[in-house]
Amino acid sequence: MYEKFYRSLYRIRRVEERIAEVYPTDKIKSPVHLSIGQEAVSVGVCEALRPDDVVFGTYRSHALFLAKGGNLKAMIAELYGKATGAARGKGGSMHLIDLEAGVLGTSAVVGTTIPNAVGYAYAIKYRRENRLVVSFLGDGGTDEGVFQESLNFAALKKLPIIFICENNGYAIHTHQRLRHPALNICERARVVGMPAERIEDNDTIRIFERVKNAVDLIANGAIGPHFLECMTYRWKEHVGPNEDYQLGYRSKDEAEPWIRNDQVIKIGALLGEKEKRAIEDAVDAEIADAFACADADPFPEESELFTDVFK
Amino acid sequence: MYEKFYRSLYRIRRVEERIAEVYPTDKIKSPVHLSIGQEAVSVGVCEALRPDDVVFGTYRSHALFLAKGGNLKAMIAELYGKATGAARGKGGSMHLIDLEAGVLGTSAVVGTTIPNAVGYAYAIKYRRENRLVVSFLGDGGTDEGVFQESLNFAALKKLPIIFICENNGYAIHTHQRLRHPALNICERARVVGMPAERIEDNDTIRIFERVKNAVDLIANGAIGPHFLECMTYRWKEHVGPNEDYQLGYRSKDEAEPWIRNDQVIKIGALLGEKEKRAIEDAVDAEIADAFACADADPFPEESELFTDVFK
Amino acid sequence: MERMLQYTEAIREAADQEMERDESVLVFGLDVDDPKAIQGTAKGLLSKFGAERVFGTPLSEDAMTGAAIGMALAGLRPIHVHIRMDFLMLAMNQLVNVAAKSRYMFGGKVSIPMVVRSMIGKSWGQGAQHSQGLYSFFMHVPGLKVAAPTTPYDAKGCLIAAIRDDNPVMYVEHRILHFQKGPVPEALYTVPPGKARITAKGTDVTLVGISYMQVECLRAHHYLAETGIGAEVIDPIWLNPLDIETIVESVRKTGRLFVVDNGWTTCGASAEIAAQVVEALQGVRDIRVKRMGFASVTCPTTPPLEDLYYPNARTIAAAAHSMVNGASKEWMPEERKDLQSIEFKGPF
Amino acid sequence: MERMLQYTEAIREAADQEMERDESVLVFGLDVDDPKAIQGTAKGLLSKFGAERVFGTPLSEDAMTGAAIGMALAGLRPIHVHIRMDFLMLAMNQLVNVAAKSRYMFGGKVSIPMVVRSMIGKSWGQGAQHSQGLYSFFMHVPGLKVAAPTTPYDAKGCLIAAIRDDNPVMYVEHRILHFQKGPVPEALYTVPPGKARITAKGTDVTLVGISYMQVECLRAHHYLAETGIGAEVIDPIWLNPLDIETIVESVRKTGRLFVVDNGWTTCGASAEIAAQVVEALQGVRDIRVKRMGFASVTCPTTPPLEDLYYPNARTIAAAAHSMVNGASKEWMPEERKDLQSIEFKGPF
Ligand SMILES: Cc1ncc(C[n+]2csc(CCOP(=O)(O)OP(=O)(O)O)c2C)c(N)n1
Ligand SMILES: Cc1ncc(C[n+]2csc(CCOP(=O)(O)OP(=O)(O)O)c2C)c(N)n1
Ligand SMILES: [Mg+2]
Ligand SMILES: [Mg+2]
Repeated sequence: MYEKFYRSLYRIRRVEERIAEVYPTDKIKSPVHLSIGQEAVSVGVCEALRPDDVVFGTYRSHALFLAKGGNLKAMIAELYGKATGAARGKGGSMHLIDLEAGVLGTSAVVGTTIPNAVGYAYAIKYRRENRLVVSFLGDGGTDEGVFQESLNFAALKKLPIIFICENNGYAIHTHQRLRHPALNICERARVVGMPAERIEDNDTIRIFERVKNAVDLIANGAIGPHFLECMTYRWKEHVGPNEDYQLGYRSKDEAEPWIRNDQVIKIGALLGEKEKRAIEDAVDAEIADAFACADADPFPEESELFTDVFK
Repeated sequence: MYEKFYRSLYRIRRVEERIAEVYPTDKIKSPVHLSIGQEAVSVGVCEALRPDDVVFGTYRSHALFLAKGGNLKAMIAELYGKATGAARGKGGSMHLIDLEAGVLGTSAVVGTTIPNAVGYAYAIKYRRENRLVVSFLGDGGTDEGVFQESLNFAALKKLPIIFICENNGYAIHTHQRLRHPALNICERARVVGMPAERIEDNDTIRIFERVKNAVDLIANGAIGPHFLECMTYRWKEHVGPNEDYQLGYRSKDEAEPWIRNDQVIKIGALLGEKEKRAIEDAVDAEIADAFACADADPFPEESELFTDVFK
Repeated sequence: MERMLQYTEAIREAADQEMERDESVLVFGLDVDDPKAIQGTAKGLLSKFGAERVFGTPLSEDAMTGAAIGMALAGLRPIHVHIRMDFLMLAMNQLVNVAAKSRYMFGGKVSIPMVVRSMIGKSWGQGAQHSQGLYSFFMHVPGLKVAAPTTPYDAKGCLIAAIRDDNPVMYVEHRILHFQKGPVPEALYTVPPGKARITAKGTDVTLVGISYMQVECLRAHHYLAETGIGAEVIDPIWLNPLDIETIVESVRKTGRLFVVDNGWTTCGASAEIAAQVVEALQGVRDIRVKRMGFASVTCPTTPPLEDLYYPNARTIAAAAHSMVNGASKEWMPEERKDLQSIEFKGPF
Repeated sequence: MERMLQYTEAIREAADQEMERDESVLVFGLDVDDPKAIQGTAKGLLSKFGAERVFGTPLSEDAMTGAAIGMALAGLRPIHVHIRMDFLMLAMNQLVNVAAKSRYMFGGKVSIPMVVRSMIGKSWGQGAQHSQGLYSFFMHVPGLKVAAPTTPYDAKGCLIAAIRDDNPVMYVEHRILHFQKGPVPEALYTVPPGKARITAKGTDVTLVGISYMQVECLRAHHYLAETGIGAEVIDPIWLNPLDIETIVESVRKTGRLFVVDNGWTTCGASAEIAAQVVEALQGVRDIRVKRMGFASVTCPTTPPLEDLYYPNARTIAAAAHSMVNGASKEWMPEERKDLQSIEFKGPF
C-alpha cells in the first residue's frame, strides 16, 4: 500500500516540479495552478476509490488527474497545447479529462463542477450502479450559492457522492477568515443532514482511511452523500510556478508546519531505500518521456478549430 | 397597541378579500398572490419597526406593503394598472414600492430581493445610520443559493438586517419536505453565526415581541443580523383569488388549525365591540374609496411606454 | 381525419413517447410533478414513469442545471423544465460556461445531450420579470442549439429532435402558443434542426416571424392580402442552426425582409437575420430591411402600455404595407374578429 | 508635455479621484483588496479609503451583485469589480432581472447608480471560460448602459462618466488593453455615453473596432495604407447608448461597413451595428457590409488554434482589402514588427 501511495505522491510532486522548471521556457502557454503541498488529498482520496468511480475537479487538478490514473502523457501534451493532449490541446491545464480513468472534467469557473458531479451521481443511482462520484472543491468553492444548492439536492436524493473540500485556507490571496463569519465548512454540510468530518493534518493515510470508510458505507447501501474537509496547504503561488511569500498576504511561518509535514517525505520514509529509489527511477523516466513526447508531438491542424462544437 | 394591530390586520384582510371579489371582473389584470392567513407576520414585524426602517419583499407582499404603511390607494391603482399606481401602472401586484413608507421594492423572481436588502443594510452601516432593513422571504426562497450567499455576507459584515422567513410550508404546491432533507431553516442561518429563532404559531404579538427584541439589539449596537422563521399558512391558492384544496397537494385538514387561529379574529377579540366596529367602519370606508379611485383613475399616457428606462 | 392536439398536449406526448422508447430520458424541474404539471405538459408522466424519472426540484436553478449537465455526461438525456425563461438567468453560468463549452473544451471527449425547456410569458401583467424572450443569448454562444416551435406539430417534432440530439438544446415555448391547436401525428417524428418552413406564400415582402410572432405574422399576411400585398411568411423553427438559405431565397424574390421577433431587437435574433440576409444579397440585389420586436423598454404591466409594447398583426401589417407602398401611404387595417389575438386570462 | 498613463493606472486614478470627490463611491469585488489589486487598478485604494469603502468579498457573484443594487437603492455608488467577464454569468439574474429593470418596473421611483467592471481575457491558454466578450447580452436588455473604452484616456473618462451616471453601467475592460499607454489628463473629465470617436480618417471603408479590436483595426489601417486604401476607423466607446450616427455618416461616405468585434458575431454587437447602418442607408446608397469576430467556436487554448480564433490586424486588413478591391485580388500583408500584437505572458 505504501509503495502505491508513495509512487503516486512522488509522481505528482515531480510532475509539477517539472512543470515549474519548464514554465520559464514558455512551452507551456497555459495558466498552471500547482497542487504542490496538497498532493496528499488527491492521493489519499483516489487510492480509496475503485476504478469505475469518477471524479470531478477544479482548475487545480493536476494532482487529482494523476492520482485517479489519468494519462500523464496526455496531460503534459495538453499543457503544451498538442493534438495528443487530453483535450486535443483545446482545454489546457484547467480543463483536464480522462474518461477511461474516470476523470470527468475540471473547470476554470469556481464551483461549477459541484452540481455536475451531483447530476452524475443521480445517474448512477438511477441506474442502480455500484459506483460513486467524488466532487473536489476548494474552500473558495463553498462560498458560491451553488455549493449549498448542490449539497441540498444530493442529500435530498441520497446520492452516492463524496464531497472533498480541499481547504488550503485561501481563495487566491484571501483567507477563509475574510470570507466566512465562522470557519465551519463542515457545518454547512451537516445543515442538510450530511455526515461531515474534518481532517486536520493533511495525512495521506488518514485521508485514505476516512474516504475508504465513506466508500464502503455508500457501497454497502448505507447510501447518501458524505462530506470531508481536508485541511491542506498550497506551497506555491495561486497560479504559476513560483512562491509568493513576498506578497505579504501570508507568511512563510504559516507554511512551515505544512512543509515539515511533507507527505512525499513522510510516506517515502516508510519504504526501504532501495524500494523507494526503484519507484523514483521509474517515475522519473516516465516523466522525462512524457515531457519529451509532449515536446515532439504535433500541434492540432488548423481545421480542428471548427471541430467538436457540436457532436 | 391592540387597536393598531387590529386595524392593520383587519385592513389587510379586507383589502385582499376585496381584491378577490373584484378579480372576476378582470379589472385587475395582474397576477395576485394573496397573503390571506399570513397577515400576522407582516403586521407583527412592521409594528416593531421604526418609520425609517425599510423592508424588501416578494411578489406576495400586499400585506407587507400595507403593514409597513404603504399607500393603499397607490397599491390598488397599481393593480388596476393606473397612472396613479405605486409604480405608475408599470409594475403590477408583484412590483410594489413606496419609498416614503420604506417599502423598497418587491420582486417576481424568488430570492432576488434578499441580497438587495443586504446591500441596503451595508449602506446603512456605512453611513452610521440608526436604522435597519428587514428582508422578507418565503421558505422557497431559502432553496436558492443566493440565500446562503446573502446570509454569509450579512453575518460577515455584521449588518443591521433582520431576515423574516415566512414559512407557509409550500413553494407553490411543493412542500418544504420535498425540497429540504431536514426542516431546519433556522440552522441554515445559524451556520453563518446568525442568531435564529422559529415562531411556531403565527401569533401576531409574539412575532411583534421577538422582532422588537431584535430591533432593540441592533439599535443598541449589539449589531449584526438576526433571523426569524415565522411558521404560517396560506389559505388561498398560490396565485389567484380562490381556494385550491381540490388540487390534492394539501388537505383542508392541514389548514384547519391555522384557520381556527385566525389572527384577525383573535386580535379583534381583545378589543371592545365598539372600538372594533369603529376601526372596521373607518377601514371599510378607506378601502371602498381606494377601489373607487382606482376605478376612476386614468391609465398612463401612451408616451409613458418610453419613460423611465434610464434616469 | 387528422388528429388535432393542443400545443401543450403535443409536448406532453413527445416526452411520453420518448420516455417510453428510451430509459435514459427523464424530466425534471420545479413543479413538473405538481397538480398543474406545467400547464399539463408533464401531465401523467409521474404516475407512468415514477418519481425517479419525473421529479420536482428545490428552487435551485443553478445547481439543477449543473445537475442536468452531470446527468448528460453520464449518458442520460434530461429534460429540464422552467416555467419562465426569465429564470434561466440564474442558470447562465452552467448553460454558457459549461453546457455550451464542454464538448469543445474537452476536445470532443464528451457530449451533453440535454434539453432545457422554458416558457415566455405574455400579458395579464406578467410584466418585467415574467415575459422575456432571451433566446438571442443562446444563439450568441457557440455550442447551444435553439428551437422555438410555433405549431403543435413542430412542438412535438422539435422536442423529439431535441431529446435525440447529442448536444444541449434550448427549447423555447411561449405561453400563448400553448393554447394553439393543430394537427399532430401520433407516430414519432422529428422536426430536425436547421430547416425553416414557408408558412404562407407571397412575392412582395418576406415576413420572418419568430416564436409567438409567427402567429401574428400569419394574421398580418391576411390583413395584407386585403390590400393586394403578398407576404411570404417564414417560420425559422430552429434559431440555431438557423436556415438562413430559405430566408435569403425568399428575399431574393421579394426584395424585402421584415423580421418580427418575440424579443428585443438590439443584438437580437432579428439583428442577426437582417445582417446575414444583407451579407448574402449585397451586390446581388437591392433589398429593404426592417425589424420589429418588443419596444426597447422593460415590459410594463398595465394593459394600454403592454399593448403598445408588443408587435401585433395590425402593426406588423401596417409596417409591411409601408415597406411595400412607401411610408407616405399610411394604412392601418381595421381589426378583424377572426384575426384577433387570444386574450390570455390570469391569474397567470 | 502630455502625461502618459497605463490603462490600469487610468482606471485606478478615476476611481481614486471620484472616491475623493464623493463619499458615496465605493469599490468592492473579489480580490480588489489583495496584493495584486486587480492588475493594479485598485492599488492603494484600500489604504487611502479604508476597508469599508474598498473590500474583497466571498466568491458569491450573485449575492454581491444583488448587494450592489441594494447599495445603489440606498444612494451609494458602488463599483463592483470582476476579474473576468465570464463570471458575470453567475450574476445575470440580478443584472438582467433586477438592475436593468428596477427603475422602469417601479415607475421611475428608484434609480440604480452602479458600475460593474469586468475584464475580457485573451491568450496564454485562458481558453473556454476566461476569454468571453459577452457584452451583447447587456446591449440586448433595456436599462443597462455599456461602455468599452480602448484607450487610457477613455478608460478614465468613461469610468468617471459611469460612476456619475444614475443608471447601471457595464464597464468592459480587456486584459490586453490594460497594457496600453497613452495621454491622460490629471484633471477629472468624462467621456460621456453615446459619443463615438473617429480614430483614423479614410474614404474607402469604415472599420468599426470594438474593445480590443479597435487596436487591431488601427493597425489594419496602417497595413491598408500601404496598398493605398484609406480606412476610416471608428471606436464606438459606448455600446449603449450607441452613437450610430457617426458610423452611418462614415459609411454614407465610404459605402463600406466592416465591423470587427471582440466577441462572437451571431446576435452580437456587430450584427446590431450592421443592421442599424443598413436600416439607415437603405434606399440612400448601396453599401457593402462585413462582420468579423471570434470564430464561431469555443475559445481553444493551444496557440495555433487560438491565433486563428481571433481577428488580427492582418486578417482584418486582408478582408477589408477584398471588400474594396474584390475577392479576386487576394492580399495578405507581411507582418510588420511595429504593428505586432503585444504578446501576453502568463501565468494569467
Ligand atoms: C466564479 C468564479 N469567481 C472567481 C474566480 C476567480 N478565482 C479563480 S481561483 C479563485 C479562488 C478559489 O479558491 P478555492 O476554491 O479555495 O481553490 P484553490 O485555488 O485554493 O485551490 C478565484 C476567486 C473564478 N475562477 N470563478
Ligand atoms: C427563481 C424563481 N424560480 C421559480 C419561480 C416560480 N415560483 C414563483 S413563486 C414560487 C414559490 C415560492 O415559494 P416561497 O418562497 O415559499 O413563497 P410563497 O409563494 O410560499 O409565499 C415559485 C417556485 C420564481 N418566481 N422564481
Ligand atoms: Mg483554497
Ligand atoms: Mg412558501
